[in-house]
Amino acid sequence: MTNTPPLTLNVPEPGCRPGDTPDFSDFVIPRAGAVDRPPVDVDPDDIRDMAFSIIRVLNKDAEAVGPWAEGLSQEELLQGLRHMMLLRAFDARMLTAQRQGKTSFYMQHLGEEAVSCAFAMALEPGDMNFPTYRQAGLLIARDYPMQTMMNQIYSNAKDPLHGRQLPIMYSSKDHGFFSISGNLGTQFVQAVGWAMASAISGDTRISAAWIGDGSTAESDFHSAMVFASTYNAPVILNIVNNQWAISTFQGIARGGVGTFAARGHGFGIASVRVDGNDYLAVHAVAKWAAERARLGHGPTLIEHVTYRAGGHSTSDDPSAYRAADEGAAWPLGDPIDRLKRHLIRIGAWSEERHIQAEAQIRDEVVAAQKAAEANGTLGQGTAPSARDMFEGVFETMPPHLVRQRQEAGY
Amino acid sequence: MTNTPPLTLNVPEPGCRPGDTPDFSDFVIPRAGAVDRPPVDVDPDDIRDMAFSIIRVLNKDAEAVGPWAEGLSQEELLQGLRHMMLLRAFDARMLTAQRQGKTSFYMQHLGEEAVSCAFAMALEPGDMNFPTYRQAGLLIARDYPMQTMMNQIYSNAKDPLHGRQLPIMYSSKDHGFFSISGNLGTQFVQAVGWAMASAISGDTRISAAWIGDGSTAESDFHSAMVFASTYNAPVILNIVNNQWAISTFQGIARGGVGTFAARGHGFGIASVRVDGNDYLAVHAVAKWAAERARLGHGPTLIEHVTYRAGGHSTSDDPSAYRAADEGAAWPLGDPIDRLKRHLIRIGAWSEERHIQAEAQIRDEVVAAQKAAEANGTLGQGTAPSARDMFEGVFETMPPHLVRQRQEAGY
Amino acid sequence: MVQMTMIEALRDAHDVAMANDDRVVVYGEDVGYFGGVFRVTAGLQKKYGKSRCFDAPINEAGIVGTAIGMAAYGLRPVIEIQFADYVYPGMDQIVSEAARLRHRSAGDFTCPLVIRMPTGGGIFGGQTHSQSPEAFFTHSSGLKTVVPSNPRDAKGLLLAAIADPDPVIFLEPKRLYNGPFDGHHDRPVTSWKKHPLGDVPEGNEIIPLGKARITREGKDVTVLAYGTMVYVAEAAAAETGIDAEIIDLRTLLPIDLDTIKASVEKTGRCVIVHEATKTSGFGAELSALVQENCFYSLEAPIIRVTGWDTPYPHAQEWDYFPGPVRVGAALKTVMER
Amino acid sequence: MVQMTMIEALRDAHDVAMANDDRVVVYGEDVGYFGGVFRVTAGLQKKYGKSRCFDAPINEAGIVGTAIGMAAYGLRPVIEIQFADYVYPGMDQIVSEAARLRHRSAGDFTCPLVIRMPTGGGIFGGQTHSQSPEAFFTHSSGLKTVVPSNPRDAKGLLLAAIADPDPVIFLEPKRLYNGPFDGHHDRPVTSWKKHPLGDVPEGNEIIPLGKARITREGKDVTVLAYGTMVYVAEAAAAETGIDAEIIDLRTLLPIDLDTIKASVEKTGRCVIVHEATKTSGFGAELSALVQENCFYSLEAPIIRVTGWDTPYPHAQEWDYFPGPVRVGAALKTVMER
Ligand SMILES: Cc1ncc(C[n+]2csc(CCOP(=O)(O)OP(=O)(O)O)c2C)c(N)n1
Ligand SMILES: Cc1ncc(C[n+]2csc(CCOP(=O)(O)OP(=O)(O)O)c2C)c(N)n1
Ligand SMILES: [Mg+2]
Ligand SMILES: [Mg+2]
Repeated sequence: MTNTPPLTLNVPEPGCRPGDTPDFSDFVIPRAGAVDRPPVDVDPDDIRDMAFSIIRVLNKDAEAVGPWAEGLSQEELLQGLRHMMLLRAFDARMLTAQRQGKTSFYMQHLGEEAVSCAFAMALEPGDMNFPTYRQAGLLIARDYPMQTMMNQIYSNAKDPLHGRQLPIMYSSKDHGFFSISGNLGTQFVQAVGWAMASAISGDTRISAAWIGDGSTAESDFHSAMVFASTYNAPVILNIVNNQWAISTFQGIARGGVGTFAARGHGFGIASVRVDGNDYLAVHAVAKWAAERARLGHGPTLIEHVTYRAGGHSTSDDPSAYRAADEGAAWPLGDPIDRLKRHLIRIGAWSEERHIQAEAQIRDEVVAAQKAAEANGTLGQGTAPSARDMFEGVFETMPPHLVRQRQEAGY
Repeated sequence: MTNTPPLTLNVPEPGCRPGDTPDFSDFVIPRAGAVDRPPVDVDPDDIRDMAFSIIRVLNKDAEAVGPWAEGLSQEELLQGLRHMMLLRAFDARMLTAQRQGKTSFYMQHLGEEAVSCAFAMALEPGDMNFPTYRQAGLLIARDYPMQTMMNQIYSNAKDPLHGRQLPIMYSSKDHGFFSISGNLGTQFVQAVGWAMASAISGDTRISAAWIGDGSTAESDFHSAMVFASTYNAPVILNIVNNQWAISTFQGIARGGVGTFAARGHGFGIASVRVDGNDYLAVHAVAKWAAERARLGHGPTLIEHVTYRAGGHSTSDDPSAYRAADEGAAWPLGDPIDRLKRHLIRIGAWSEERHIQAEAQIRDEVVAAQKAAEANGTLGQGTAPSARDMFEGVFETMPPHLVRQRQEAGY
Repeated sequence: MVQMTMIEALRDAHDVAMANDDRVVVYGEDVGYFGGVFRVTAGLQKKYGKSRCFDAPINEAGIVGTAIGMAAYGLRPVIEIQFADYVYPGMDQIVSEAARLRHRSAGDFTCPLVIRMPTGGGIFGGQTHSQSPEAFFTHSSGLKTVVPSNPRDAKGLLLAAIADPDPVIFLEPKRLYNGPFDGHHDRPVTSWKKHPLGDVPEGNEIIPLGKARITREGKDVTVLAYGTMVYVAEAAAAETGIDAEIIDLRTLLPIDLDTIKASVEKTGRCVIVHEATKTSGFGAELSALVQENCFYSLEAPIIRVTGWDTPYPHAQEWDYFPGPVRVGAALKTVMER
Repeated sequence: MVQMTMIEALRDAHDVAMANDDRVVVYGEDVGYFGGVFRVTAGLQKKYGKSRCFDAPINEAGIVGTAIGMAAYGLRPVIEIQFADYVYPGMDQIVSEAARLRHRSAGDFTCPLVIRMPTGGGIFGGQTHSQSPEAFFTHSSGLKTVVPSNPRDAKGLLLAAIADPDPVIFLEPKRLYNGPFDGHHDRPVTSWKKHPLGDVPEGNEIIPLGKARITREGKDVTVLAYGTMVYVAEAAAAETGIDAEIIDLRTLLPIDLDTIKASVEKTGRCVIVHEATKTSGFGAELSALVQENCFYSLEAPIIRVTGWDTPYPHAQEWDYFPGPVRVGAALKTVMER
């Protein structure tokens, strides 16, 4: 082995950069209906292949097919469509509001609306999500008031978080939505702890952890897997693989393995992939995983395969690192469009009603926005008090903070 | 799902606790020679089964059999036996020395000698190990002077680490042995960085990372896997599964997965298990992994299946948490005994020569010990200077440390 | 009252808290079956079952992270980091999450959590079994930091920490586990079993956080100390004959500024002692506080006696450790100025 | 000399170091193809190739841990933590490993490593894009900690950090990236392109670590500041008319005590300003040092003006930020005493 050639560093590259023609031909997409639906007490070792396939329900013709197509009424589907449309309209307004200087920052969900909207409907009241910044659908679908979300985004006088947090870092225990952290990955293992606590307490509630593709590289991902696996915690471990982490494509986080879902195999955790742009598929898989957790069969790792169609945040310009038309070439389509076509296909919806609904939803969002703006926007109008910055660091303010508050003049 | 039974927390338990009769009947041991030897450029996905089997060479009758039995001359095997015997004798003396108060602390290798001794012989000079505290065989087999090891253990005036480190936390760059850290897991990812550096530099040297079964739970294990996989680093990732982490059995770290080696599957890393008490098997697998790394085929994860026959350290009493005769029931036997029987079987060794060798090795160790003790033992005789504590924090001592050293009176 | 070592007092606090409150759960590395490498949790698994006291994987971030989730759920986890030296992998969960959860969610979620860890040196543990990382915690808004110095305080303060609605870092000076070590490493240490502070009240008797204790009244100089250094300071005072007023801070944050101020205003002099590395150690904060609050009373510069700015060495342990000789010298210096 | 923003100056330092020394490798999250979220490393991958400048997985522990391995190998890694707020997952590798490798191996292995991170607030970044964690590093023996305040220093100090044989924490006040922000957030900021300190020497001109710079001579009071606070202090001095001597520390550890001492001995008064949380912040160490070394020169208590002991808030950013009004008030107070 003395005359071996020099070693070289492998640095993974995405298929396509600005100027290139997007090409997803390597991306293997099983046809809708192709993946089996095992019983919820299946041995994780017996479904290893599911980590390399994709559960899909809606086919090209917008029909719901296969073993995962079941359970949702027309009414529920219409509701799902409405949730996704609300989220998209909400995002659009808030992006504009940010550009208008009404707040400092915003993060949108464009293209990923199905993931959080469908998932939300698969949990029971009392269950707890530990979301990242890109699951506001969990709130929208649970009827959390949009106006309150906007109050938070505007850091205005009615902001439930008193202006303390960056926009979109919502928190609502009552809606099963854990306080969002700006530090990636931390919540993934906290969700496992919450689930362990439920098991310790002989409760029936479960939790859901959320993480992005890029953030699976964080160490807390490992901590979550180790603890979930060891204590068989009643938790759903969601990876939202939207292909990008700011400017970094998923290959940098995923390394040499085929899929993120395969990470579960090293822990004996049931691991599946789902078409994240297919509302029906996400909902069905989430239901299945929730049932597993609730019946004591332990954690499920779900990789939601989707695409971040917009910029990472309002601070980001994706044209600097990916082809402008990559989103258009994304083979799993748009989640709203797909559900809409399905509803039309089954006779529950029409283009006209869709256009009407769009207008009506826009009005709802605008009304919420007006109401929120009446409470102020960032730095304009009434604002959370500086005094409030000192509150709530501890339940009871200790003397040194009282002194500091006084020194600050409040 | 509203009427589900209460959840419960699963807390894994070892098969056997003090008072129980050890029972390893669940532990599946493939016969020697049963596992294939794939080419070094094999696709990791094609050898997933190897993470659930165990590569073994020495069979019950002490014959070397199967595709992994090759390459080592009689001379090399005799040398291997000698290294393991040296390590065992060294441990015995140092345990006693610690009990006699000549040092503060010691950690032994009993039952695990083959792992580090055989591995050391599979690397080339210039390669770098990032060991834990239980791989002193890497030094012994590379002819690092025992007396120098003892000087370190005694923190005496000739201690190459100037008394700064806890006993056994050796460091020898020249012997491919990275400075041991007391913090578990940290070195696992550092080894990946060293291997990346070699690849960046167009070098041909590789590195080897080491971690215990319990410590695979640490987050740095994940970091190492992510980076090794992403950059296809020329590194061998060794897990020494000696069944115990202080008082905690391997199930607490491993959770619901069958083996630690399976952790590699989530990263597309070639992952194998080896009989850690079989000198020939460890050596063959290490050679194979080293060749893979050096030829640019990337990382290999090796789970060395062995048993910690002694206490965790001199501060530990295993009888408090495991059956006293568990070690005796361990089905993979004793590494020295197995190699000895093999050598006798092939006519290269005899009981008499073994007894002679034992005596001679004991003498060598005693001689080294005498020489080391002439330099002092902890707190007795000449000792590293207090002045030296201030040296080497930085290459050049900054003013604040000069002031402190003066204040300290040196 | 029962005579206990510090280990026993800590165990008793766990026992009382677990008996009184089902929400208290205890875990950490080797904490369950075996009862912890220092045996603080011995017997608890047997008594309260495996889902209230259990072994954890070796992953400090995971131990803290899961405990935050449990606390948010409504439990009251008490977790052990095997040595304070091993807390750094859990630092992000502590600093970015536990410390800020209540504030960032405006009380929607809270984090009543106790993180116990043996701290300090003097046991020839080398650089990874000897550290005193308290300054990292006192710099993180949202944490309380407690360091008991005797069995009675250990029990009462741990009960207070468990009852506290916010995260508490509970640092246990391991050199005090068995007796009041005063830095004279060549002399035997009295056992707590023969010491008045080893006399521990039974039941749920809390010692409130944020209150210092004057262990020795004096008029010449105020010594601010905590943990092991309390006994070192007492030895130094006795040996130099300087009439030092020794304050055992007990809680570093929130700090008991009133007690400190009253004392320094009386004595006009101040010596601060801790085992941690000097630069940016908690002594710096104490020094700043004293000079901000007692400037006009100070008759001499405040002196810090601390560990040096080096890793904690193995062989040179007693050169590193701020023992009675160094503290005594500081007392003399401060009196001479 | 070329007129540069701080971003450009930092980029130029990378460029010079990479051109001169093959061992310099640069990586971090979004650092490769895109060139970093603040664009400091833009263009380097194109110029030096993918194995010398590349994107890293989002794992700060892994970024630091691999860099330690590379440094031990013999390379000179310069890594970026995207925001200083995200350094905590890498804390164990920094504190327990990078900082101690040389000492614990008695020089057998060393760790020449630069960890860059944008620090400080003032950009409405909320609690996770605003922190100033310097005190954590100054408390860890074995690390040097640097905070430049202008393009010229940024380049010269970064070159010195890269050439340094030991690990250096390099904190970049992100509010200064484009111009000397003085805390008057309602006024436009001059660009570095029109500022004398934006005039940056070409090539490999090093500014040695450990040397402070007096940015304004004065006789009334010494102001110790670094990063953004240098300009806040300058504004406060100008606005109050108090003849402050302003010291830009530049390197926090090793600290330039001589310059501090000479100044405080001259002025007899001292105000310390930093953006980090007060308790156990680096200001505490500065205060302790000043009172230890200049006690008999001090005519008034040292005042610390700092961020409050709360998480960094979003909406109340300017109430948290120690701006010119608060610093000015402290200058007046210290002069009145
Ligand atoms: C600990 C930590 N490191 C880095 C960052 C900066 N950061 C914010 S979002 C992001 C990318 C995350 O990508 P991914 O996990 O794929 O989520 P996505 O944005 O695609 O939903 C990075 C690097 C952070 N917030 N926290
Ligand atoms: C970060 C950290 N956490 C905890 C410890 C304490 N500790 C030392 S050894 C050990 C057990 C390690 O077990 P394993 O990895 O199986 O290695 P083995 O001792 O069996 O070789 C523990 C918990 C440590 N040294 N570092
Ligand atoms: Mg993503
Ligand atoms: Mg082990």
